Amino acid sequence: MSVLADQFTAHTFVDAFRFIGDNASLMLSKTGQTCELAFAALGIALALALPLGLWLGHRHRGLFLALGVSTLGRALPIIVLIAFGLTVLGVGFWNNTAALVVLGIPPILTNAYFAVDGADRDAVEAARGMGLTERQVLLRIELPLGLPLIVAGVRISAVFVIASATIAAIAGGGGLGDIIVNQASYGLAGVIAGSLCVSAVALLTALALGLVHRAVSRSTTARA
Amino acid sequence: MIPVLGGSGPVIPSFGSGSSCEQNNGWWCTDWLREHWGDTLQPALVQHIELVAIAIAAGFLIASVLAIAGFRYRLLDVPVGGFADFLYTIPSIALFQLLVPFTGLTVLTVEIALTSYTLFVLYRNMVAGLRGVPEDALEAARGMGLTRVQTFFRVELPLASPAVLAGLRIATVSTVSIATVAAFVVPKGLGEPIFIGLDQNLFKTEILAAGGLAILLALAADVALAWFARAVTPWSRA
Amino acid sequence: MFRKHTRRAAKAAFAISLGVALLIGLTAGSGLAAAKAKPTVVVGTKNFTEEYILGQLYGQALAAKGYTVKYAGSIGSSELADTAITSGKINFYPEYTGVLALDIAKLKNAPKSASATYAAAKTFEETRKLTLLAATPFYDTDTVTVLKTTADKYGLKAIGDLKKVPSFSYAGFPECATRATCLLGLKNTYGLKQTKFVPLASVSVYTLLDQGKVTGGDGFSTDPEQASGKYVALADTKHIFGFQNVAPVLTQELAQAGGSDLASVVNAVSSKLTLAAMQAMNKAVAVDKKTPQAVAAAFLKANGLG
Amino acid sequence: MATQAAELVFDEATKQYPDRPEPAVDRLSLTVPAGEICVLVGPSGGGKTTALKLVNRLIPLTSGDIRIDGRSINDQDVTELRRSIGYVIQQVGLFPHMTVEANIGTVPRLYGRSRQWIRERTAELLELVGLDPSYAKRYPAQLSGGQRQRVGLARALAANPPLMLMDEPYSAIDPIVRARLQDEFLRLQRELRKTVLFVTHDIDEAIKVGDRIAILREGGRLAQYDTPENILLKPADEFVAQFVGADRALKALSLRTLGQISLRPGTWLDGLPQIDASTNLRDALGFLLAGGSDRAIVVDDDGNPLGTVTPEDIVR
Repeated sequence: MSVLADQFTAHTFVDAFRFIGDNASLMLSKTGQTCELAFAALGIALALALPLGLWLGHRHRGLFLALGVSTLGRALPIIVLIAFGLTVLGVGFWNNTAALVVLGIPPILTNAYFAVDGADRDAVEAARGMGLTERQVLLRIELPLGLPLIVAGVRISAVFVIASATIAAIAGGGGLGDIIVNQASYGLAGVIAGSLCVSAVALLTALALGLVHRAVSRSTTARA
Repeated sequence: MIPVLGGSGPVIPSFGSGSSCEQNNGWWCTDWLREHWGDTLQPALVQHIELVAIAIAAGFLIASVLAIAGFRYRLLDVPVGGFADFLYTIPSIALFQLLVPFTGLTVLTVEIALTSYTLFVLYRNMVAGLRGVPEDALEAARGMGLTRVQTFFRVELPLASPAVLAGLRIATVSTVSIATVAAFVVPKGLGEPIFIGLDQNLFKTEILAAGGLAILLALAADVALAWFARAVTPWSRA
Repeated sequence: MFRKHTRRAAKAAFAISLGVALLIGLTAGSGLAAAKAKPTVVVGTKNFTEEYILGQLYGQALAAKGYTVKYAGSIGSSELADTAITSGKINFYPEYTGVLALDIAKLKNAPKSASATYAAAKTFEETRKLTLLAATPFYDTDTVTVLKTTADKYGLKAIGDLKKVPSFSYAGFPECATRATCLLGLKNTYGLKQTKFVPLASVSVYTLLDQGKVTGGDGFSTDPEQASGKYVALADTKHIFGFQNVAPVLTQELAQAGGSDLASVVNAVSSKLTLAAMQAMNKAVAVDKKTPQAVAAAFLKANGLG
Repeated sequence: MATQAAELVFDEATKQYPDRPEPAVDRLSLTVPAGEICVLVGPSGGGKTTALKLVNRLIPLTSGDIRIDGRSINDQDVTELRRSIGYVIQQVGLFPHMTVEANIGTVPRLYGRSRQWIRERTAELLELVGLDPSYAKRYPAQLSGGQRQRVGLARALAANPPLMLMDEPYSAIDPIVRARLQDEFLRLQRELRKTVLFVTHDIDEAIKVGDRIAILREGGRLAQYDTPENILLKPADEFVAQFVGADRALKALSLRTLGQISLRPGTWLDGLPQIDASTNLRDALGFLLAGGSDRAIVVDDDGNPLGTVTPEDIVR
């Protein structure tokens, strides 16, 4: 059913940008809500997954967990998580945040694990030989060496969480998803405008973390 | 004025009552599963597999062409890889909507979006696989008089295949998952029963059954591809 | 190569013979209305349970009488369904007369009766190469639904009483936000300016009411939940929700092609759709988890329409 | 196995990279007679590997010519040329995704040889390089470094090429295994009599392996091309003398065995140590000096005394 294809004219995207201009405060507040939801979830996921991944990687344990979590993370559909959260946590911010946290954890955990697990064993052994404690080995040697991979994991997670935050609108999650699912009220131009804003948020976040990734990659290569 | 519709009143038949589990929105109503496997879950599963299979096949084809180009001509790698990364970054629901003006609320819209998502992983893994072929093997191949084409098919391609297959696994699992969102655009796949379950005051059995099927499908595809990869790359086990 | 040629030749021959047959058929049938081929009906529906059932009822009844029926599936809001039919993607869908008059035609003065609403909707549609068939006996209006406990606590009987609720939040379909028969009516007609709206794309409003996340929700009078005693529908004393009988909207092209035969098949179905019948069918789907297809088939069979 | 060998001629062969002032190989002219091992040796930057890769056109010539059995390499199809030359490199370059048999069969398969032929040839070659034929079905990852190098040699020999190029084949292998591989290679060469161009940076390896040694100096110029003996005993210039080392006289001793020098007629004396006639002079000297004896009895393979030897006899 190609209902909307006929509405398309060359002006659709122009209209979308006009829509953003005409509804600047609405777009701003919806974008803000999306960011709030996504970044809260990302922060919680980071706080949970990073220490666990680093610790497991440092002990070279839990390979199966790290691999399993990453596959399971990819396999879990966001709408199933949100629907499940709805039945357990009810509608609202926390349901959506919890769903997004679950989605955000795997890439961070897996990459942190492999970053530390794969850190140059010679360097680690040298550090131990020089009398560094395990904690110091992890924080001063393995963490800096693995930083590029860790940042790459955060980047994947961030993109994933922002994309999913939009879908949270089906469960009253607010944000730009509200506009995207409501063509009746906002029109095609509004839907496209909302989609453009979400994409912009995701792209900017990815870009920023990409720059961080480049910076830390360069510093570790320079060090090595 | 409203036309008067005469005649006798309707006969309201018994539609059969749902089990108490169904009526009370239970977590796992086996009666429902038994009754609706054939008319709801099974067709949705088949549609889901179709959606994913087409997207993966198309993505694999496109990524292969791009990867060979990006591998041969390094200049292409940055823009092509960057574009695939860019596509991957656009949230799925946004990409669906952005495509609607061009392709409408059709399966095509869904397939284009799903295919776009596979490109990033497939392309990166293919290029990394080809680049990761050991230099000494290539030098030996050249020194032994293998032509470029022979070197590609006999040495580079097989040696890249573990990375390519790993990418295929990741892409397939992700696509099975993302395809549930396709029900926003077309009433197809395992997303559809989930949306219906949400609409019916959160009918848990339907949501869990369809969602569980999606997860199982993803994991089954992962295991099958892992098994396939082991079978076709016996040397990597050595 | 040889094989390919033969197959192509065979195809061409088949196409020509088909063309000749059609030509003969057309010439022969031109004088006989009875022999006229029945038109294809492309049925669309909006995106909720009652519409799914209605789509199946009309579609199956037509198919039983020899019409070719294609189901375009769930299209979405009225606004999208309207786009679909005006652009020719579908040529038949069940719609609520009040929605047509107030939300699609956007009439300034709401019609004061069911028949006035029907007339206004039909007049409007006929300006756009569309038309309506007869309306159903049942009507299904939006209702402001609250939990019975909430109603008891604040002493709510009518929508106007909601001013007594300190912070009133209201859940509904996303398009409710911009509809006169929904949020705009609450704000403008009832003066509930401070209403906090929670748009729900897929989740039932009853879920939110149950979870205490909103005070009120946009329910339908035919929803089976309405009969459970757990909820109270507040009286719409200012009639913002209008008169919402269902009437099939179809293109004039389809109406002419189908003629009185098509109209009689559709009207026969509509005439049986009383409030009791519709509530029973909604319950069978929403509560007893039967499929809309099965429920529609059972109903048509029981009434000799299938 | 039919043996065949080709004569290899470098004729003013030059390689000049556009972005460098000095040529990598500068007017290199030398002839490797059919069936001989020529070792290219020299300091890094001497263009040894470049000179070797000019032969199979992995690096194209800038000027001059290289001829194999009188035929210029530029007159031949490049893939045909490469398939007709055995090529062994330091990192071996076995294809990790192929079994040993498939690796060895790579070029024969391109020539359309049957599976059966390849299987038999693999067994034959594995035996030749000192590996059990049961290794045919293994993957490279299941082999040790020395085993891989043996398979690499077998692969290079698979199509029975008249010319072999060996680019530092044993550099990455530990000294004990390296010595064994060198010995095996020399044994093989006695049997096969291929023409071999062998690159190494190790002068001891060059002396041990080469029938002739070409010493290249920086800038890819030939410093001396001669037999190991002449290189050691009559270095052409100061550069060569320095490169072969101050102990060159001592190294030269390793080129001859006790059986090759005149011994003192054997006055039979009890209690003198015995030494094999096949021992090279350098080792014999070390044996005498370390044993604290000024004389030893030289015996042949069957233990029959041939005569006696003193340190003076050796260094004379």
